[in-house]
Amino acid sequence: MAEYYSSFEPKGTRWFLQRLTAGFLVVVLAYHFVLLHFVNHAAEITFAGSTARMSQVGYFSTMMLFLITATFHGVNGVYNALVNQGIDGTPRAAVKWLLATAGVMLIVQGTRVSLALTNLV
Amino acid sequence: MSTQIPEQETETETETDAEQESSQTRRVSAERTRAGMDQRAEDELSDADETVELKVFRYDPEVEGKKEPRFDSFEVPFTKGMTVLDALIFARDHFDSSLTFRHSCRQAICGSDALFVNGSQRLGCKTQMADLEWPVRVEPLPHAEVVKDLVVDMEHFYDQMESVEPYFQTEELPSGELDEQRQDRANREEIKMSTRCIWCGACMSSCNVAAGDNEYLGPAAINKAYRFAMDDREGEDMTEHRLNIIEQEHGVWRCQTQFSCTEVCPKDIPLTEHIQELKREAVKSNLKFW
Amino acid sequence: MHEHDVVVVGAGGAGLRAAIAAQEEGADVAMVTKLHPVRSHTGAAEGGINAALRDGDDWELHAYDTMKGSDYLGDAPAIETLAQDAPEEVIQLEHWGMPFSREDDGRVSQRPFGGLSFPRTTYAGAETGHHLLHTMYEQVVKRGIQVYDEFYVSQLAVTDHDEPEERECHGVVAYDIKSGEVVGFRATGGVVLATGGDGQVFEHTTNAVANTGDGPAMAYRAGAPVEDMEFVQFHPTTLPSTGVLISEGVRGEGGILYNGEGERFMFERGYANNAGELASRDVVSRAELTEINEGRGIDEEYVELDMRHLGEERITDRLENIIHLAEDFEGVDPLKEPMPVKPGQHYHMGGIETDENGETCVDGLYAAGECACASVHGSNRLGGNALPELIVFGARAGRHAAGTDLGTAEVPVGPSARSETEDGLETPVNPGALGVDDDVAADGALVEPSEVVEHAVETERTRIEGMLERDGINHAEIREDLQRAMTEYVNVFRTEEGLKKALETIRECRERYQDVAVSDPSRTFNTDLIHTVETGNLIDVAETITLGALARTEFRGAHWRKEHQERKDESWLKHTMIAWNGGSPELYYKPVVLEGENKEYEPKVRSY
Amino acid sequence: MSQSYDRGLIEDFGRWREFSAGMWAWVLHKFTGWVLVGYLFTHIAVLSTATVDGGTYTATLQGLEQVLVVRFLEVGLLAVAVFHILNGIRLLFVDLGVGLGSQDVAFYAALVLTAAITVASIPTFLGGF
Ligand SMILES: Cc1cc2nc3c(=O)[nH]c(=O)nc-3n(C[C@H](O)[C@H](O)[C@H](O)COP(=O)(O)OP(=O)(O)OC[C@H]3O[C@@H](n4cnc5c(N)ncnc54)[C@H](O)[C@@H]3O)c2cc1C
Ligand code: HEM
Ligand code: SF4
Ligand code: F3S
Ligand code: FES
Repeated sequence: MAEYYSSFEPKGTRWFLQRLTAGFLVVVLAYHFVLLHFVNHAAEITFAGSTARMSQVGYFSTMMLFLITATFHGVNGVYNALVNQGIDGTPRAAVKWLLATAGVMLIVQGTRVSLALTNLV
Repeated sequence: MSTQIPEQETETETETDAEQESSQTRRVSAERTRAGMDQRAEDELSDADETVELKVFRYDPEVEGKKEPRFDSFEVPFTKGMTVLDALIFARDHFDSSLTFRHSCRQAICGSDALFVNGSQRLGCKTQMADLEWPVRVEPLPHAEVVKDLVVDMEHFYDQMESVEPYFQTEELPSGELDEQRQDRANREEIKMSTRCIWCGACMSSCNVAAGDNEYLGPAAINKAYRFAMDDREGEDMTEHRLNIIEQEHGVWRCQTQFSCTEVCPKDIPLTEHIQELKREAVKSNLKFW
Repeated sequence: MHEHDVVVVGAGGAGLRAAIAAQEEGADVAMVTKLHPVRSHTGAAEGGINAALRDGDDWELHAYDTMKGSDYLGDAPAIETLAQDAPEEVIQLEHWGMPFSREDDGRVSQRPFGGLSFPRTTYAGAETGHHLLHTMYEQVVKRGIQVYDEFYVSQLAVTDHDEPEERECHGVVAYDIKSGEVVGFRATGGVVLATGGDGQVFEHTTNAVANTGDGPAMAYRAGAPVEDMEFVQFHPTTLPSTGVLISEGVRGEGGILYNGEGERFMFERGYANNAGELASRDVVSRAELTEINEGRGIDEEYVELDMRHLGEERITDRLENIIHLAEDFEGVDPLKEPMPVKPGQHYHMGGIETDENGETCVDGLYAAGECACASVHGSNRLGGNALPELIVFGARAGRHAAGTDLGTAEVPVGPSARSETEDGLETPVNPGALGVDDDVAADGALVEPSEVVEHAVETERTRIEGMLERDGINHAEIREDLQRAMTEYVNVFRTEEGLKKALETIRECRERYQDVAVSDPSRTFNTDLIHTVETGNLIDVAETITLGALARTEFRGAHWRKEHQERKDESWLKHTMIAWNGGSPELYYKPVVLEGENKEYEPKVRSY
Repeated sequence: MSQSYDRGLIEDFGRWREFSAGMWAWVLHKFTGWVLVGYLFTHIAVLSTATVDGGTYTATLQGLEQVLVVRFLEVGLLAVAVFHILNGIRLLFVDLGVGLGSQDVAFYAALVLTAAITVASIPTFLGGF
C-alpha cells in the first residue's frame, strides 16, 4: 500500500528545477559548444584567449551561471535517477550528501578556475 | 529471449511422456476417456485450411513436471476472426483442460485476460491471431508473480489502485432530493478517457519503473487519481487532497515518461499525458505557496 | 468458517448495490464472488439505464411501458417498485460520482430507447454498465466492505425441511480458487444471490463466459422455485465468432441486412414489410435464422449487416465503437466490408422467484439482478430496464437482509402461491436428478445454523475431492453438446419436437455428467474444476428453460412456438414455475399480479 | 497465499528487445546524462590547470588536443551532448503536455539529428592537427 506523503521534502521541486535548469542549459550549452569548438577551434585554445573572454563581465557571469545550473542539473539528475531506482534509507542519505558535497566542491573549484582566467582580480 | 527459462518444446501428443509418473497415470487415463474432445479436435484440425501454433507458458507449483516453468505447443485450427483468447480456449477445451488463464467477457471490458503476447502486453480477447506473427507466444504478464500458467497475482495491482482513494468524495451535494450535481460537458470530456480503465494491469506490467519500484503507484492508479482530481464535482479542497496523494514519494515523480503504458493500454487511455498533467498541477499548486 | 451478517454472492451491479445497502443499514457484509467485482458482466452493458427523472415523465409511464413490454407477464407490484425507486437510485449513482453523459445545462443526459414512451434512458457514453459497475465498486472500497474475490460459491447451506417455505438458508459454501480450499460462510442475516445471467447455456451469447447460472441452479436445488425460465431474449446482431453485441444503433442509423444471395431479406422475403431491419428484436432474429436454416445464410451460419452506404463520416461520427468492435473481435473492417451477424442469447427474463423485496420463499435467501425474477420483465425485457433492476432490487434485498422492514411484499412466493399444477406435460425423458438427490445440505437433525453450514462444507468437500480423484470424461464435451442442443432446439424457434429432442440431450448430458472428472490434479487455481461444476449448473438451468418452453403452448414476448402462433391470455396469463422438489421437478403456475398501486393493468395487444 | 513463481529481475533485462521508443529514449537519456556529469567533473579538473599558471593551461589543453583518442572522445561527447539536448527538448515538450502523440517520432528525429550533426562535425573536430 502506498502511503501518504508526510515528510518535509518540497514535493515536486527537484523535478521542477531539473526542467527549469534544462531549459536554461539548452541555450547556454549550445552557445558554449559552438563557441569553443566551432568558432574557436578547441585545439587553438590558449590561456590568453580564455582570459580575454572571461574578462568580460557578461561572459563571466554567464559562465558562472552555466557552471551552477549545469552542476545542479547534473548532480540533481544523478540523485533523482538513484532515487527512482529505489535507493532508500541510509544509502540514500549518504548519496545525497556525497553528491551535494561533490557539487559544491565542483562549483568552488570552477569558480577558482574562472577567477584564475580573468584579469579582474 | 523474453523469459529466462529454458524453452522446452513439448508437442501435445507427446506431452505425457515428459511428465512424471504420478501425473502421468492420471493424464493417460484421462486422455483415453476424453477421446471425445480429442476426436473433435482432430476433425477440426483436418477440416481447417490453416492451423496455427501457440506456445504457451506453463507453471504449476504443485504438479510434478510443471514446477519448472516450460513452454507447451498447441496446434489449433485457424478461423477468420479468431482471437488469442479463442485459440487458448480451443487448446484448453480440446487438448489440456489444465491450461489455466483468466477470462470472462470476451469483449475487452472485464480486463481479465491481459497477457504477454509475442512480447507485448495485450488483451487476449482483443487481439486477432491474424494480426500476429506465427507461432504465437503467450506468457503471463511480466513483473507480476505467476500463480499458475497464465494467471498472475493481481493483489499488488489492486492495492495500488485502492491506495489513491478511488472513490468520489464531496461535501456539498445538491439539496433537492432528485437533484443531480451539475457538471459541464467540457469537464466530462476531460475525464472521459480516464474513466475507461478496466483494471487489466497491462500498463503496470509494461512500465519499467513500476517493475523496479514496487511501491510506485503505477500508471493505472495515477490515472484513477486523475479521474477524480480533474472532476469538477469534487471541489477544490478535495483536488488539493488528491494532489497530495499522487505527489508522495512513490507517486507521479517516479514516472519517467517511458510511454509504454500508453502504448499497451487496450482502452487507449493517454496515461502518460494524464500523469504529466498531474505533475504540472502539483508543481502549480506548490508554487502557490512561494 | 467465516461469519457475517449478510453474505452477498456475486459482485456485479446487483451484488454491489445489495452490499452497500446492507452496510448502510449497519450490517457486517461480505461479498463472495468468483470474479473480482470489476470483472462482472454488468460492465458490458452499453445502452443505458431507465429512470423517470424529467418533467413530463413519471414513474407511472415507466411502469406502463414496462408492463406493456413484458407482454403482461410482469407483476405490477414489482414493476411499480422498479419505476418508483429507479429515479432515486440513479441520482444516488450520480452522487457517487458516476460519469453520466451531460446536457448543456450540466444535468445528466437521457435518450430514447425501444418501447419507451419518453426518452428516459440515462446513459454514460456507450459504456453505461462499465461506469455503473466501477462507481459502485468504488463505494465498496470506500466503505471497506469485505470482498472475497475469486471464491466460487458452489452450494447453499439450507435446512432440509420438506416444504421449501419452511427451509432456512444459513450461509454458503465456497471454493477458494487460488488455494483450493473449501470454506463455509455463515450468514446470520441473509444470503443475497446476485450471480447474474446464464447465457452460457447457449452456444452463442453476448454473455460472459462466467455467466453460467450458478445462482438459479443452486437456489433451485435448494428449494426456491424458478420462474418463467422459458423467456430468453435473443439479440439479432451479434458477431458470429465471439457473440459480441453490435448495437441496434447500426440498424437505427440505416444499416441493412443481407442474406447469402444478396437479398435484403427483411423486405424481399416479407418478414417485415414496414419496419424492415427495424422490426423488433425477436422478429429480426427469427428472420435471420429462417434465412440461414433455408440455406440462404453465409457459411451456413450468419447473414450480413452492411453499413458502408452510410458513409465513413457518418459512421465515425455516430457508430465509431462499432468499427472497433468489428475489427477487434471479428477481424472485419466495417467501412470496407459488411459485418457478419447472427442472433445470440442476450438476457434471461426468468430466474429465481422473488418478491419485490428480493426475498425467496426460503427464509434468509434473497436474489437480485439477472439471476432473479421479481418479475419486472415478464416475457420480454425492454432495453435499459435491466440496470435499474439491479440497483433497485439489489438495494432492497440488501436492506431487507440487513433486517430493515420494507413492508409486506405483495408478490406471493413459494409453492403455496400456486394456482394450478401442470400434470399433463409429456416429456420424452424424466427431468431432474439421477438417483438420490443429496443437494440439500443438512439432514433433518441439524438445525443449529453453524452445523448446517459445516455439514454443507463437508458434503461439498467430498464431492469436489471425488471429482478431482476419479477418472472420467471432460466437462467440455458435455457443455459443448448441451450448448449445441439448446442453440438448435430452444433458440428463437421452438417446436414441440425440437424441445423434446433437447430434453433428451439434456438428460443424456446429465447421465454423462455422472462420470465427469477433473483432469487437472492441482489445488491451485483449478479452473478445470470450476468449469466442471458450472457445467453441472448449466444442465439444470437448460432443463428448466426447456421444460418451461415445452409447457407454454402460446407465443408471448420472446417465447415463440411453431404450433402456437398467438398470445393466449385466457389460458396463459400466468407464470411458469418449476420447483426442484427433491430431484423430481414439479411444474406449476402462479397468477400474474396485474393490480398496481392505483390501477389495474389491462392486457392489450402489444404493438408499437 | 499459495506458492507463486517470481520470474525475478533477470528477465527484465532480457526484455530489452521488446523496448519501445520511449523506453530507449529513457535509457539513452540516462546514459548521456551520466556521461555529461562525468565530463563536467573532468572538464573542470582539466581547466584547473589555469590556477597553476597560464602556460600549463595552454600546454595541457593543446597537448590533449594532440592526442587522437581525445579528438575521438570529443566527437563522442558531442554526440552525447547533442542527443541529451535534443531528447531533453523532447522531454520538456512532454512535460508541458505538448505533442505527446508524436513523442516516438520526436525520439527518432533526435537520433537522426544527433547522427547528422555528429557526422557533419567530424571534420571540424578531427581537423587542425
Ligand atoms: C452486451 C450486453 C449489453 C447490455 N446492455 C444493457 C443496457 O444497455 N441496459 C440494461 O439495462 N441492461 C443491459 N444488459 C443487461 C444487464 O447488463 C445485465 O442483466 C446485468 O448487468 C446483470 O447484472 P448482475 O449484477 O445481475 O450480474 P453480473 O454483472 O453478471 O454479475 C454476476 C456476479 O456474480 C458472480 N458470480 C456468479 N456465479 C458465482 C458463483 N458461483 N460464486 C461466486 N460468485 C459468482 C460473478 O463473479 C459476478 O460478480 C446488457 C447485457 C449484455 C450482455
Ligand atoms: C542542454 C541542455 C540540457 C537539457 C535540455 C537537459 C535536459 C534534461 C532533462 C529534461 C532531464 C530530466 C530527465 C528526467 O528526469 O526524466 C535531464 C536529466 C539529466 N541531465 Fe540533462 N539536460 C541538459 C544538459 C545537461 C548537462 C550539461 C548535464 C551534465 C552536467 C546533464 C546531466 C543530466 C543528468 C545526469 C540527468 C539525469 C539522467 C537520469 O535520469 O539518469 N544534462 N536532462
Ligand atoms: S490504464 Fe489501460 S492498461 Fe492500465 S489497467 Fe487501465 S485499461 Fe489496463
Ligand atoms: S510506462 Fe511508466 S514511466 Fe511513466 S509513462 Fe508510463 S508510467
Ligand atoms: S475476456 Fe474480458 S477483457 Fe478479455
